[in-house]
Amino acid sequence: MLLAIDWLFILEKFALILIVVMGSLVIAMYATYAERKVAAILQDRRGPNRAGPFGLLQPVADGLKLFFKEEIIPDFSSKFLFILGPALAMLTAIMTGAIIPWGDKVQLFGRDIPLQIADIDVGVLYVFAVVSLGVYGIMIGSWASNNKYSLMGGMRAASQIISYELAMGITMIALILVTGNLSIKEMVLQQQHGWWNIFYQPFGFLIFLICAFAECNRTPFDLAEAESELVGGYHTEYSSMKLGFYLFAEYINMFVSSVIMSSLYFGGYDLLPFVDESKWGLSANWMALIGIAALMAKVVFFLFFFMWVRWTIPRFRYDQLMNLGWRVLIPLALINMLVTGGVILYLHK
Amino acid sequence: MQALTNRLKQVERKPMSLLERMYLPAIFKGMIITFGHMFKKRPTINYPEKTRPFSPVFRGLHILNRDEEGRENCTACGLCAVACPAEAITMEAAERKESETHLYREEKYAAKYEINMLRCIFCGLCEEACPKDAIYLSETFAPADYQRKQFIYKKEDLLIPNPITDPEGYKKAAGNRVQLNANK
Amino acid sequence: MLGTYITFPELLIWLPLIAGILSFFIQKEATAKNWALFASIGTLMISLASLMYSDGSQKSFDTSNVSYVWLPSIGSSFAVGLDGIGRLLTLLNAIAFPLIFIVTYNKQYKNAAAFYGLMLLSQAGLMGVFCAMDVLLFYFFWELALIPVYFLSSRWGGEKRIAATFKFFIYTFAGSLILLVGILYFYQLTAPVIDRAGNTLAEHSFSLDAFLKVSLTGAQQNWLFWLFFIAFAIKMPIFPFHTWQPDAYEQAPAATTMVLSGIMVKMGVFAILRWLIPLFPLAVARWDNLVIGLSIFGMIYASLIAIKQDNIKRLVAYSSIAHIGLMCAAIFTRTEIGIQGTIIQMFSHGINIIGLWMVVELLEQQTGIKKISELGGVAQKAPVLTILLVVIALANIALPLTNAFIGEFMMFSGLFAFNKWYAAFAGISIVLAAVYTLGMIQKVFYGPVNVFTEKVKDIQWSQRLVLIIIVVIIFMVGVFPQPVFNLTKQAMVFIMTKMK
Amino acid sequence: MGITTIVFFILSAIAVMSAIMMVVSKSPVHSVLWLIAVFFTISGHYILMNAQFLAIVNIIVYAGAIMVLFLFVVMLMNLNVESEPMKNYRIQLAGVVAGGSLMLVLLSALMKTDKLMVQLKDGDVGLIRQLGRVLFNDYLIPFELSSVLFLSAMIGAVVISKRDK
Amino acid sequence: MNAIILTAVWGLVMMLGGAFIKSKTLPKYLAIGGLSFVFLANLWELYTGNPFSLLNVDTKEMLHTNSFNLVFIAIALGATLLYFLLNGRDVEKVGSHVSEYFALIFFVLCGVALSATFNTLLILFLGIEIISIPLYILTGSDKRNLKSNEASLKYFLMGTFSTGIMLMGIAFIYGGNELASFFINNIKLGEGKMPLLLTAGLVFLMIAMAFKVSAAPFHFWTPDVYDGAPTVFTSFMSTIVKAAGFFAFVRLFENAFGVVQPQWQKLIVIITVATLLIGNLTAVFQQSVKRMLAYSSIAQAGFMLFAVFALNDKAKEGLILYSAAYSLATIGIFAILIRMNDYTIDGFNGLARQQPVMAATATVFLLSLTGIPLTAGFQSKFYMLMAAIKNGHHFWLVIVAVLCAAISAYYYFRIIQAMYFKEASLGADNQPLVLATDVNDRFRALLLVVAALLLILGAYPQLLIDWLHYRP
Amino acid sequence: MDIRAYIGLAIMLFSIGIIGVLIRRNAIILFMCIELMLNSVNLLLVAFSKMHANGVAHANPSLASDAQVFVFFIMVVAAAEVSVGLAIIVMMYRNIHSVDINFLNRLKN
Repeated sequence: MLLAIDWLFILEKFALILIVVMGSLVIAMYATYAERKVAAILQDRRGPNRAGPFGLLQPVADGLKLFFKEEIIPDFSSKFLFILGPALAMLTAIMTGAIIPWGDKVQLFGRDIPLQIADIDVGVLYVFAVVSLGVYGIMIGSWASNNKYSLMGGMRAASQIISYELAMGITMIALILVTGNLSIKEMVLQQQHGWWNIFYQPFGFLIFLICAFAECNRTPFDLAEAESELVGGYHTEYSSMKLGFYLFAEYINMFVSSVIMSSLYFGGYDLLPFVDESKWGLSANWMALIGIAALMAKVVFFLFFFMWVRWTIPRFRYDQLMNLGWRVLIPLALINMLVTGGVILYLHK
Repeated sequence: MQALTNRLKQVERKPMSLLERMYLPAIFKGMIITFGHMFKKRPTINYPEKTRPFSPVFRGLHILNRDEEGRENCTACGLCAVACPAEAITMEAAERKESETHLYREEKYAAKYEINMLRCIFCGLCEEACPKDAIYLSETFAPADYQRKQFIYKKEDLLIPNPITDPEGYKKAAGNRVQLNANK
Repeated sequence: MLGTYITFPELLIWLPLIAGILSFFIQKEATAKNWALFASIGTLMISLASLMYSDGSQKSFDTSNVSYVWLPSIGSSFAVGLDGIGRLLTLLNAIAFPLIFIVTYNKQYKNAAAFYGLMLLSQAGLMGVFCAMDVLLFYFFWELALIPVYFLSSRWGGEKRIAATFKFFIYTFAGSLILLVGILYFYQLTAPVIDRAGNTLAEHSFSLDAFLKVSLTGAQQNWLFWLFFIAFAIKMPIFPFHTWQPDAYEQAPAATTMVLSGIMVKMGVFAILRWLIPLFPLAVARWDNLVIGLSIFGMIYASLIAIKQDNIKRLVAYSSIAHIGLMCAAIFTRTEIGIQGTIIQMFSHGINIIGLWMVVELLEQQTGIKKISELGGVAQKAPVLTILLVVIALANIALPLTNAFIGEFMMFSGLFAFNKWYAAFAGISIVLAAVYTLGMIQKVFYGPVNVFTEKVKDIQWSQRLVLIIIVVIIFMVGVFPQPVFNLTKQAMVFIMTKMK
Repeated sequence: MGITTIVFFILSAIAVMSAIMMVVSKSPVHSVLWLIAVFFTISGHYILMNAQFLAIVNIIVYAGAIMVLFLFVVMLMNLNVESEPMKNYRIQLAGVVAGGSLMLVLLSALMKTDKLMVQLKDGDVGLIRQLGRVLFNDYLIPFELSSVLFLSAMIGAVVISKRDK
Repeated sequence: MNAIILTAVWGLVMMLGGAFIKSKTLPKYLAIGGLSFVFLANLWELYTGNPFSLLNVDTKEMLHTNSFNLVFIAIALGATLLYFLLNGRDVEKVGSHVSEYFALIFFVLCGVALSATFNTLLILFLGIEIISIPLYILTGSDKRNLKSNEASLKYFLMGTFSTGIMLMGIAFIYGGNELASFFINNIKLGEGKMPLLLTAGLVFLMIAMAFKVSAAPFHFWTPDVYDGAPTVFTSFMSTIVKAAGFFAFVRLFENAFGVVQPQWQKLIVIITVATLLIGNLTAVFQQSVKRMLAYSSIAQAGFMLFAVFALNDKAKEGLILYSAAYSLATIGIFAILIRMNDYTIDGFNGLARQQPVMAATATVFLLSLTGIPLTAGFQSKFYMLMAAIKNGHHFWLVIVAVLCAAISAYYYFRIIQAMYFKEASLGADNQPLVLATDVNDRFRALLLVVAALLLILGAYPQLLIDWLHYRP
Repeated sequence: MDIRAYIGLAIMLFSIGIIGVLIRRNAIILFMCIELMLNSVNLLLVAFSKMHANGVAHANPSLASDAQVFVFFIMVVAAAEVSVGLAIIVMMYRNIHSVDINFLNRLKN
């Protein structure tokens, strides 16, 4: 039985996992660079430009710096949890990549290799599951720091993420009503030659976008690390690579949510709406490349958008944050869901 | 109360309309503004490579001047210390020996001359007070340091390079202003 | 005539019941008193009328004159009827209440309306017990008679009334619940109720007929007997279950004590006759020795205690235990003469003991004293009372010519026929009764007058009238008991056939 | 010993161990984390049985929502090791013995049941399409009723946690 | 169906009302109005045999209505209506969320209706939870009171614990059921000997239900919870909800395991005897009336367990009667208790003098609880005993039960004694203490209505029982 | 897999939950132990569902799905219970600053 396993399949998946993980890491690294660069540009500055040409090696330098910094673990804290926190944050950030269709498929060595690690039929739920786990990293880390500011940051993060997950889930239900299934791959395939879901669900997308900001702890929802109130929030006590993990996790989350938004609402690896690219007569590998490029273009746009918003909108106050989540977004999402359901019911009749 | 200036602007505190409360237009406006900044000319320069010129009245780090022969101008009269509002300057005078005439211009000289750069406010009063053109505020910054005591600049730190042995260094340290003052 | 629309047993139950309920709404004390008296006299009239209309030709024990559907799904109906024993006891009941009301007419009660209301309710309950021809109905009235008495005693009784009455209540309540269990078990064995069309209305029936038709095995009878008997024994009370009685009698208000001892204890005896013997003849035969032994032991025990009593009320109470014990023993002899004696003695004892209590009450009203040792010389102050008392007391110890003599004589005959030794032991109690009764009379009524009895006056005409009525009844039954025998003959026959 | 059997036993061992650790951990936060570990192993079991939907929902609901709330409360109250002083050992022992004997009794009794096989990996019983169909056709009434349950829980949480004015 | 849907909807209305209504008294009238409507709707369903056509949904046989459970629901709704009328004002005093309290009570009623009509174990589970969750909250609604907090927490922990046990039982039953079904009348019990899994499931379910109805030895949470909860909610919890638990208990064990009753009857006997003895004996020693009533509710549960023990027609009729009699009497006595200034037995001293109507009606309620004839309490106990005897096994159980009933007379009558035969203690100004506050004529009239209902049912229980056999 | 393995595992987890309820006195941990019990039930139900899917419900998979839907409802209820339960615990904590259930018993006396 052990021998009956398709080893090539395992190998292929391993390679894919490796690529996805490394890719995410690299993209996250460069997202930090991009963040600073975009911030600089938006603020009429120059941004990092010392390490390497245009400062391109800056992330590497940052990484090295973090690696070589002194490890500080506060007294009277649980050492294990203190380390577990950032590890979990990183882990959950990376895990989401598993169900994302990065492209259609490539043909290598005579095998059709789908560019998706696992196509499970509850893909959207999987995303939710992993996202909801992400909060553990922050909570555990913040508690293990044995520091009031950290703890408050952690609590804020937890309540914020739980609150916004609700609205996100409800919008997602509206989307599922439209698409009729929960597999992300299926969703992407449905959008392939026709309408992207954004045209069906513009309003839902807006809510989803806002929630995605909140889920990633990005400004204007970065209450958890509000330096003006909480020093550094949940990572006040962290230094060296553990801090690096937290920061990395944030950028990976950003990347992943960009990918998901692209996949769910913007056709994933579909280049253009209303265009049947397969008629172009290109080979599968080319199509896959174009697809990946298209996806990446969308992702880059979203990443840029994330940064753009960050440097435009000021941070919320905590009560405003909760008000927005509970009193505005959830009702709106509910209305959106009801309207969607009603329209679908009407159309199907 | 009568406004002292007419710059006071009356703010209207009326409740926001629905459109305003939705914030989205405002956010959109803000986004446009930030986006617009991408295409603006950047006011920053690549500093170490490029520098901006100092203002002609810039007051930088102190230097103790020498005359053309490389002798110290300072005669330890103490006027600078008296003039210093931050009381940053201390000195000890000594009498010039015969053998030291090539070192000190006057018969009395400062054996010890210290400026506490942590106290100095770079007002330039010492420069004003000096009758011997001995002390000048140059165009350089006080460099950063790790220890407080390093900020107490000794005479050796303040003295300008000797124009005879090191004319290049003298010129650089003196800058425009010392020259100007020296020619006075 | 009257019976076509509403029958006597119904009247006997509803009249006091409705009068009692209405009495609660009366505001003035005097009105309440008169209302109660009026109602009870009305009841008496009906009772007498029922006697007049009875032609003595009731066919059997289970004459149910009337039966209304009550709880069809469990086969219970509002079935009431009057047989000989029932007539006798309803008569006793009907006579007793007006007499009690008259004797205690002068007494002031807080919240008199409630007092008289409850009294009338308890009368209704008692009437129901004597008339019920449906087991469930019987149980209902059994409890209905108890509850008003509980309130009466607890509210208007003596100092320790609450505890004493509560003891009484718990005893009888527990007993009646056990009875209920027995009834229910029995009920499961009865035949279904079937209407004329042949539909089964209920799986079983609570009617007395249905109960009588069930043939029980010996084992079933044995323990059902105990379930029933304990309840009755507590009510009577006989020996091991009697401990509530002296306290309750002592603490209850006089009127209630009269009801309790005069009528309520008859419920137990009546129930044995009406229910226990016909339903469980085998078990009665089996346990006769035990019950008679207990009863006789109780008689002697109670008599001995009575001798030692200083409290006049407790003395009368213990004497009542002794008499009831004799009745119980006589029933269990299963001889015709013994049972006949019991029936007549139920009536006689009711009259006698009420009379005794009245005298005690009249004494206490005047002196405020219950202790025998503190009284004395009343005869000088109140000769009429004394004479009447002596007659009643002699009747109580069953002197010939008095009513109790007939009953006791017959009972002793029965007992003698059953077992001479029992009769001999029971005979001791007669002697003892004479000892304590006469001792009491001597101490209270004769001897020197003391500070407490100085102001005693003789009784008023109304009280005199009452006592005289009682004395008349005593002699009437004592001399001419035949009407009573006639009245109860059919019932006797029935019981005896069942016993065979 | 197929690979699924091995996975089953590994998951079971982790589950039981984590459950024990959850009970014996002094610090409530550790307890919470161990319980989360149990939930993950149980989700693993679901995946092993191809109950994908429940596996994911288990993580979303239990690990993602319920335990976050627990952790939240534990952290907010700042409960730590000291908050639960040692209990009477005898009572603890009694508890363990009682629970243990319950376990032994049940195990010994129920291990005698027939050997029936559980379908692993395949079968679409646990897939969302099948479950959705069942849930919204046959179980519509309970589904609606559960909304009543949620409403009451929601009101309750508000009633209890809102401070009186 | 009417009752289930309408209570849920009206609960929602009350909840939304809470958001918009600022008045403190309006919710009460809203609740009374709504409940009256639900009550009438339920009667309509009982009368015609069908729910309103709008509410006539296909339940896939998961809910089963017949006249039996409709009568029960009618009793529950009617008793709640009386409860609202009697205690509406007291609900307002508990806290600031008046409308929410009413909403929660409506949801409880929805759960009650569910647990009366369930046909699958799933609905049973949901019904019990829909009952429990609002109750946890109502128990803890007196937020500042530590006793209330404690009661709430205790109730909650015990409730969820028993839910866990119940679920384990359900799981075992599903596993052991060869028909792979949760429907209670679709369980294959096996030939002769039950499968082990089913046996285990049965025992677990029985324990869980015993927890829910607070039968000994799983009763220990009850006194504290009933004592700690705000009195006005204790009144509700200990009556309608408890009766619903028993109804579910009977329905479950009759339909699912009625065939194999001899195999589990011994367990019920043990539980019943323990419940009766513990409930009655501990109630005797209580000084607080509220706590005494809590223990007495355990004792009454012992009697209600007879329905499970007997499982025959009479038991069902008895259960209906018991629900009505017990609910009415307890609601009445609690309504009086709430108005009392002192909850100890001595606090009732001399009540008859000050509040004759209250005392008289309280007497009727207590007599009914004791089971004195001519009250509904007697009829219900009577039916239960009849059912148990009809069952034919374990006759001694009946004897134990009646002896316990006699014990119960002891503690119920203590209150009657206090009210009628004792004098109120004197206050500082040498005047008798004021025993009860906030008693008005409307309240008195309602008490009289409740007492009259008890007496009518006691004299003529057929009024209720005939409905059980009613066929539209 | 043999169903007995699942029964065994579920019973072990269930019993550990019960033991936890018996020996711990921190209300939150008690509550967690109860959640563990519920989870063991869930696991068992899913296992039974797959067992039936292999057996009686082979022809009609929706019979086997019943159990999984049931598990879904258990999760729903558990979520509702947690919201209420934690609210109660927090309320208690606000008042006595402890979640020790024994503390409550001490209050009574």
